[in-house]
Amino acid sequence: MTAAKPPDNGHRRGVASLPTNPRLLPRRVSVVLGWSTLAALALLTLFGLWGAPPDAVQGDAQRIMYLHVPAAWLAYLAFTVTSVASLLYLWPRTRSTVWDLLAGASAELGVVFTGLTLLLGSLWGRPVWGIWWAWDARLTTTAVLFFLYLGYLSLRRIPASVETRAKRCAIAALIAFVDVPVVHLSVNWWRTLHQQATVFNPELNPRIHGVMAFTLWLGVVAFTLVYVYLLDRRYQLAVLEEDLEERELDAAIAQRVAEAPSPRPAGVHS
Amino acid sequence: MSDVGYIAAAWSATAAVLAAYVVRVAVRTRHARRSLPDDDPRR
Amino acid sequence: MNLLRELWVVTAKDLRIEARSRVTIGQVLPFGVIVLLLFAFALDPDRGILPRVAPGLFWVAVLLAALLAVSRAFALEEANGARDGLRLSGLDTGAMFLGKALAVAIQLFVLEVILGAGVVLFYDLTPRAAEVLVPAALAATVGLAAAGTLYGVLAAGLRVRETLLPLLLLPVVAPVMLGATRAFEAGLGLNGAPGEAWPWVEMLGLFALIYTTLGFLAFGPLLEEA
Amino acid sequence: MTTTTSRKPRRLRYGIAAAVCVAAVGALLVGGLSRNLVYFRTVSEAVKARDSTGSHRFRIAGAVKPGTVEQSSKGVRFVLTDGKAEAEIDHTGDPPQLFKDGAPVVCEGHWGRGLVFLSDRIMIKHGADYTPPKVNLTHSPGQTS
Repeated sequence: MTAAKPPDNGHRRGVASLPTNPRLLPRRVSVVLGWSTLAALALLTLFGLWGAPPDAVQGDAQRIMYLHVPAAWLAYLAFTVTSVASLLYLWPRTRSTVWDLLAGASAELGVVFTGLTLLLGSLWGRPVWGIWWAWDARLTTTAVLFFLYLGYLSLRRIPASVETRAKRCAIAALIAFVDVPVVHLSVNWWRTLHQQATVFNPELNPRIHGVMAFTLWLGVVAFTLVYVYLLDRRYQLAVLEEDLEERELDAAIAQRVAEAPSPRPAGVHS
Repeated sequence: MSDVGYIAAAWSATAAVLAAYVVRVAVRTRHARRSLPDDDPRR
Repeated sequence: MNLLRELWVVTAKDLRIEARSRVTIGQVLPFGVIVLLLFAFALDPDRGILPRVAPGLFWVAVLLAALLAVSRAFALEEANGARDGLRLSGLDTGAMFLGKALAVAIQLFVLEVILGAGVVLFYDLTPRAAEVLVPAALAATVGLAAAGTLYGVLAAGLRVRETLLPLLLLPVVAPVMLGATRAFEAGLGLNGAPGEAWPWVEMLGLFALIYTTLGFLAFGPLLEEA
Repeated sequence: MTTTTSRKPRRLRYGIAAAVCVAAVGALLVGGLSRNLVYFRTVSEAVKARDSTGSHRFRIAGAVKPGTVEQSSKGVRFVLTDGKAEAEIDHTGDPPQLFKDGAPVVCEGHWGRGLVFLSDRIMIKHGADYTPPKVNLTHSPGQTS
């Protein structure tokens, strides 16, 4: 072992443990996906604003549903992926940096879209219910979900050894996920101002008219594409930044080693 | 505000959030790529 | 049985440290009382509102004090490598979790009794229906202590612990706040009859059970590599 | 920490703990959770609990009885019904734009004299059914898609 090589004691990941290919999808697929996402969103706008008829009771304001419901779906999807990735990280046989970074990337998307869901819901609630916000079970649990994963994202940014951070984050993500089914089922368990699920209701019988149902499904498909595209981009960024950080650390350690009078560095790692 | 106003606000909010997120990720990715050495396979 | 003995070793250790340092009694308790006073300052001109919202204010004060108590419970392990000592003690990690949570719960319960007296005094509230309030407070305390200890070890040893812990813990214990406040409102006859408190007590008990179990499981992995 | 001797009991422990969690969540769902955390009371519940409620604030939900809406000096007055019981609502302020005969509403406020509910906020509570205006009502929306 040469003095220039930092001791590998598991506190650092090392560039070598990072995936060589920072992309989840091949470059070409990602480009095609990006354009299809845009097209799907444009089609959704077309159908959402003009194609679908206004609702008999709620009128035009109901069109916000075509964004609100898909955004909520995306948030559920993102947190589910985070939990699966966290579980795979914690399971010793599948432990890999990939899962940790994927969980983080997905959780960030989840937080962004939970926030968007709350915002869109508020914009829907004002004309339809008459209020911006109600402290009913669905809204409250969704707000709690937002803050749970906001906490998770701060936990990801803490200065600590990489292994410790990844493990703690994975456990935190799994604990936070408990709230996701609570959010979805809250409208069935409790009497809320928020309406019950239209499509994924307990009877599995969508109570929605043809073109409106089509537009809603279009929204779900479009937002799923948004999710896959953004997850690929965000994951790539996570790998690159992790790589950069490791290299900067390596450089700093090498510099310290060069400065040190003794060939064996002591306490270069935290 | 009329229904149209709320719908316009909802659509532009969604567009703004998506665009801002894409741009932020793209800018950071570009920055990270530039800072990595040429021989890095991930570049 | 072994588990219980190990549990008590940890609890006794934490309580002994508290008895000698008096941080909870000397610092956390005055903090809680000040919070109660601040609420009174803010709401006093509005006569009659204080007794009505007293349960919510009481539990907010308890929650803020609990944050400090949990922070303190893990600050104990920071100095002089105490955590390594705990880790190498050979005690069962599940017992360690239960022990630390029990120590926090005992301290919190003492705090609640004193703050409760403060509420009665400052907010002009008549205590009644103790047979509802005590179980509700116990269940809420155990839930707070279990969730607090779980997130305490999650944030332990990190440089940003003080700021991270509230962000992680507050959303998690929001249901405890809600349940305990509603149970107290019903118990005190502010909103409904005392009997209406029982479903809330049930919910608080289940919350406590879930977080005790989660902490029991996760404490080992969280402590081992920290 | 984990010695080979403690492996086995630990796995058992994980199993038991997981079972406890599942049982607790199950009890939460099946048990009394639906009894509390109600955002509103129905008209019949509110009328039944009229005496014990006093002047505490709560929310009451029902449908606006058609033909009962009248303007008052402060806002609107109407009769709220859930098919079994009725209450008179005296609302202060402007009702929301979707307020009309037969609309499902949630009112926030407290009891006044007798069965008059003094409301200061009206919210419209919608169902989860979405239909365009022209679909005839003999045709259940559930069958259309």
